[in-house]
Amino acid sequence: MAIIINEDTNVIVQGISGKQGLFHTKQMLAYGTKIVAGTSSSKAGTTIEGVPVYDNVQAACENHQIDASVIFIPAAGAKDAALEALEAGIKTVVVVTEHIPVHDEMIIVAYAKRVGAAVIGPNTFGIVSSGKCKMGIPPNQFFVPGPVGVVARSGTLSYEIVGNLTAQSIGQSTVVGMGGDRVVGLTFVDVLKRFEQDPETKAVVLIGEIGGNAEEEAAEYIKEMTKPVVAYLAGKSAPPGKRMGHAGAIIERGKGTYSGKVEALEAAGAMVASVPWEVGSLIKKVLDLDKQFNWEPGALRMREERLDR
Amino acid sequence: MAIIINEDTNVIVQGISGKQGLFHTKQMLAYGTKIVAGTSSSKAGTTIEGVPVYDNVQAACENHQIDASVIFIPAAGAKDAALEALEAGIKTVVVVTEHIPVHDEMIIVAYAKRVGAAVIGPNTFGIVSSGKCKMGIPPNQFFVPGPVGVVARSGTLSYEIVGNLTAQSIGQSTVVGMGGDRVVGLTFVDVLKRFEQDPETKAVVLIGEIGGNAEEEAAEYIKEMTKPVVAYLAGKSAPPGKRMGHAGAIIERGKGTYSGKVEALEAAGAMVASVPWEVGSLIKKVLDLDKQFNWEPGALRMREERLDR
Amino acid sequence: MKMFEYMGKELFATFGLPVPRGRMVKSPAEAAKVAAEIGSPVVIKSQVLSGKRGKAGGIKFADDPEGAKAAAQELFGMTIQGLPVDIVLVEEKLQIDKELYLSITIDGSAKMPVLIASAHGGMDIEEVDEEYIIKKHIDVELGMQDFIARDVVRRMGIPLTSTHAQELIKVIKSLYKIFTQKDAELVEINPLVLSGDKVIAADAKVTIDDEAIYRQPDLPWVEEHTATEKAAHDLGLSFVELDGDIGVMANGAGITMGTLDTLTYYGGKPANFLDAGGGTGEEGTAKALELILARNPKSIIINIFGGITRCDDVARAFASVKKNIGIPVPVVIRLVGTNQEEGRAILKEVGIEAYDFMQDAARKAVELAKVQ
Amino acid sequence: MKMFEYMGKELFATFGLPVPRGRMVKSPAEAAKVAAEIGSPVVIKSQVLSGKRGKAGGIKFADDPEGAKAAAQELFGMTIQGLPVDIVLVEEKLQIDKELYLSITIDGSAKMPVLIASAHGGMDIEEVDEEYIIKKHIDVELGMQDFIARDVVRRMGIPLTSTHAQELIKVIKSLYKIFTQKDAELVEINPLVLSGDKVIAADAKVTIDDEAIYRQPDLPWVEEHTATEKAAHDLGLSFVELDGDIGVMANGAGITMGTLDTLTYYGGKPANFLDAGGGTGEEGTAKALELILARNPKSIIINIFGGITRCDDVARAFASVKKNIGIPVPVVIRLVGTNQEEGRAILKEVGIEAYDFMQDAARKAVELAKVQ
Repeated sequence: MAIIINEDTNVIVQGISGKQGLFHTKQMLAYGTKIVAGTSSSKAGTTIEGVPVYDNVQAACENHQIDASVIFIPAAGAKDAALEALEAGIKTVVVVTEHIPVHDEMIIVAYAKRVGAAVIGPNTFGIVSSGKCKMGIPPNQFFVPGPVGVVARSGTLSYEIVGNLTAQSIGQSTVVGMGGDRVVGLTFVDVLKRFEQDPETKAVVLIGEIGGNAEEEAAEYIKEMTKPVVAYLAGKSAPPGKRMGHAGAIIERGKGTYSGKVEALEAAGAMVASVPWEVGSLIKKVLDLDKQFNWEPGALRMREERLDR
Repeated sequence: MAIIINEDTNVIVQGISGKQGLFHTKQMLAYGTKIVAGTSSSKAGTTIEGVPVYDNVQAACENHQIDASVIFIPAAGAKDAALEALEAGIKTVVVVTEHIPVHDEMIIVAYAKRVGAAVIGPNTFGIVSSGKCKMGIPPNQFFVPGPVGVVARSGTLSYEIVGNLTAQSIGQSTVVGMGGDRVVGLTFVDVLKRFEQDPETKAVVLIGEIGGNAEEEAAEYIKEMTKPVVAYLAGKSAPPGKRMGHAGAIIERGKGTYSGKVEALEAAGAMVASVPWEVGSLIKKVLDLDKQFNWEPGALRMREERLDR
Repeated sequence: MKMFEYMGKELFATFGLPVPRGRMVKSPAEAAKVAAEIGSPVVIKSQVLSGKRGKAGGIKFADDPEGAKAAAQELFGMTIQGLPVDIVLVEEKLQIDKELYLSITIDGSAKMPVLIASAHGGMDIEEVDEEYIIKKHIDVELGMQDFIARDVVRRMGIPLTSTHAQELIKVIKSLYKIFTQKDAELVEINPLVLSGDKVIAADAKVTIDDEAIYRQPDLPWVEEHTATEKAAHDLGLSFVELDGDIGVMANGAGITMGTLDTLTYYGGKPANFLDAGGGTGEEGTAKALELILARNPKSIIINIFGGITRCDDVARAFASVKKNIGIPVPVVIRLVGTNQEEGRAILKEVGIEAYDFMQDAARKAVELAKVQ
Repeated sequence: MKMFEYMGKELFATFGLPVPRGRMVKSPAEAAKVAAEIGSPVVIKSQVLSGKRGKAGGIKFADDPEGAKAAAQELFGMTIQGLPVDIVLVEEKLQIDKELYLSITIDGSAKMPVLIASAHGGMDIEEVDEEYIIKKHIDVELGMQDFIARDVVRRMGIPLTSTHAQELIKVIKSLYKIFTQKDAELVEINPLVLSGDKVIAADAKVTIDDEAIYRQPDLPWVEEHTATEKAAHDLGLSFVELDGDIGVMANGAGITMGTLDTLTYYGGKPANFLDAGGGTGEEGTAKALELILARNPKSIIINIFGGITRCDDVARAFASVKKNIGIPVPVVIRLVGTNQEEGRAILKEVGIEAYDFMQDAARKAVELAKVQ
């Protein structure tokens, strides 16, 4: 098991012949991803790394069963590419592209909601179901199978933390990058719900950052979760970000600060690491607890003492 | 039982103070419809026939639980009124208004589909669950409770046939007018499915007409139905309607003729009356059959002989 | 409302959709002038609202202004399917490498617009095999996205990397804009011509939704109806002449058709189809009777089942017409529904007993027609 | 990209949204001229991209051209929150009967636009109680329908039958058009003034999505960044100056923040935030180091976890900068991820051993900063 994608997921790469598309197609194939088709109007009819290339998604769908798409199309064409994949009935669409106009992102996300599909990103490193399928751009060597689900807002920081987990022999069920933009498809809550349902996932790592209120919303759901959650929030010592005039202030009303987020998460029963590499040791404790005490739902969040901080 | 609306349905009248809205509000109240609110920006804050009037649907929803809306707003404002009702979460919207631009109708229907609501019409006489609730404009006296579900494209012809049924002591469970326009919400198939599920409905009358392919589509579903269907199609001796250029011809490709429709319906097991008042006698036979032979699904359509034609 | 080809092309041009050089003229002399301006062989096309124009000889070619003048002269004398040629369109004669077909219309059963395309365009598109006809329904909330246009072009067999493909994608997007922004029921280009590197709309068929004309003030007005039909239409009446001898008036298209069917069932022959719609007042009723009487019927049946139409209104209007104008043939009235008692009382005052059932009224009307 | 008030009002005007009469000027003499044209008391507003303008004295009033000139003279000498006043806007002084608030922005957690309105507009909108703030999320597929605008106006307590209501509905619809058609992140009117029968936008705050500027060629360009920030931005770097003594460069906002957190954890003080993003080449790396060195750090940490960024590219760029320009302070490099072996080999050639773990590299960087 894993969430969203697995070893049977048939993947299409939109924009397979571009610089990024080509490089990461090789990397994904090397990781074991089942890439069954790619799109590129200039290379249609050829194969790239053994993958047949089509004019567009529709043409590929006429020849293959496709479950998921990963998009490497430049920003100006990314909305069209995502809508194309969604309209073709593809239910998992990973948009790696960054710098997509936010109005385009709102359109993509609204349409995905309507057709009942999951969009990961935009501006995401992608998703890895460790040892089974990788869609996106993370380096292959750090993702190994195991019991920890990871969901993150930022890319490199996730590699950092996943790398640390792997170095401590803690593998991952699935690692999901939500994407760094203001409007993205799957949110923390969407991903946490899936981890909660996934029998292979025993604990969850949430990697957030200051600004916005995604972590506060996650905290609301974490209250209901039976699985332990360890969080790290970047930006404790970072300069405050820019605000969106009065309107932004009205929407956020005091949310978005480091301390507010930590408070919300801890109140919900999550443990918050103060530096990235502390995540591994917290997870270790959590999983040891599991073995020693025959883990019961909710047990962890009732513990009064904080772990080695 | 009945379909779509019943004695517990809380109704709002949009455009309650206009000439048609006011007249038919009185009629609907007289029939027993539970009208809990109305809208009219000029009469907001007053009551009309004892019904409290609000500025808009949202304001009414702040004060009442509302299940269904019937719209008497003139064509230019009808799209907005329908979207307003749908956005407010009302799941049954009856659009009586005629002369609505077809592009507006497509927008209404698309939005209704998205929010999972049923739109009846536009350009419909409405819907009557006999003895329980009437939404729309049919004359009250002809609709009495009973075992026959009626679904129709045209208004006055439905009163004609329902009046005939009632005169023969055959009551109706629910009578639904789909609306006469090219693009409408609920179709024959949508309504037939509901009748098929409704325990009170023992037989269904389908009132169609030449043009379009709604009857052909209905025939496809009738094949699967367990309840007997009697149809009357207007236009056997009418002049052919106008066609929409080549594009219309390509879409219809031979559909839409009287004989084609009769053929499709008969092949599906429906009985087709050749004049409106024949419907009553066919229904009588069907319901007698039901009593005599302990009605079994599909039994009727296997009968070879045609009834008294 | 159907638009003339030249109007459709003017509309196309305002949306950046390529059309041949040329313009409409109303005299042979003007035709020669336009041909001279164009300076190359021209096509002269009669402007009538009929699809069979080509086969009827309504399209001519000329190599020079003299020839254009002569061709126009011929066309201005013609009548095509009953429609006189008052306007012709003089355009450059295109070099035609290939003819495509493209249209957008409304698919009532899908409840959405449908884009129809074919690489086999030209006069006989209706005869083309299904497999060469591409249909793509357009989600009105999503609209015409690039990928949709691109996929249709691909399915037409045009390489996506070609100039033609780029032009076609633009044409499809413009056509959809016209369709939605101008409240069209139909926008059709047949043929859409590949001419060298270019893609040009060699014809333009545009039909605007009659119900939306009020919000399209920039569009030209085209009167499709005869004076009689227009008078009827303006009063909310839908009127069609038939061959029989029984005048018919009913309220609602369905019941009017049902009335015709019933008359036919009893061996009668309807003289007309007249749907008085919902709520016709005295003026409408008078006009309706005038239209019916103009067909010299032997009897008249008025079949009213009141809903939004109220029986008393109809009765009052009828009684007034009968008193003030007079009706020279026997009239059978069937009147039930909203306010029926009031209506029947009014009719009684002018000596008419209304029927309860359509079949009885129809049988009587047929009898009366036979007696006369 | 934030737009100046006067630009926002020009944009409003092109969408038919009512704004006060007046225009922007660049000298006191021009201010007097505009005041004379207006012919009634005026307001003179400094044009700076800061929200605190009013409280900082950046808005003045005058009764005549002389007064306008004097007021403008004062403003042109001012600096508001570090921003010099180069432009002022001279406008008619409005009769203010009531101040409303209206804005549309993006709610990231709802993933849709949100319309925010209040009958309690004016300077202190952020202090207004939640119950007087109306929020309405807008479905992007449905768009701004009349009923939505009408409901918001109703909830503001404005009678729907009033002229104000009709005007407000138009304002809301226009504002949404600007928001969507101009790729805005924020359109805000505070205050939106009721003045007699009229509704007038007395201020205009418009922010355009930076990622969409490329497709908004008609909008004026406003340079918000300092020359240093702009140079960094053009190379894909995100740079902020801090108070400490350890230079920081990392790839990705999250890991850069994580690096700062780690340095702080070990008792170090970062001198800057520098996110080199994905894939910065030699020029970018050189520029990044230049920016970092300008802060006179005692040590530098470069923390790269390659994904879309490839380690060999970073190493090559760094090695080249080190060779060609030289780096006068100790540098600690952590380098893992895509193509890490190639990257490490390149670093080894210039005498640098890369770290595996961020914490080790950070600890070392803190030590080095203390030693220096």
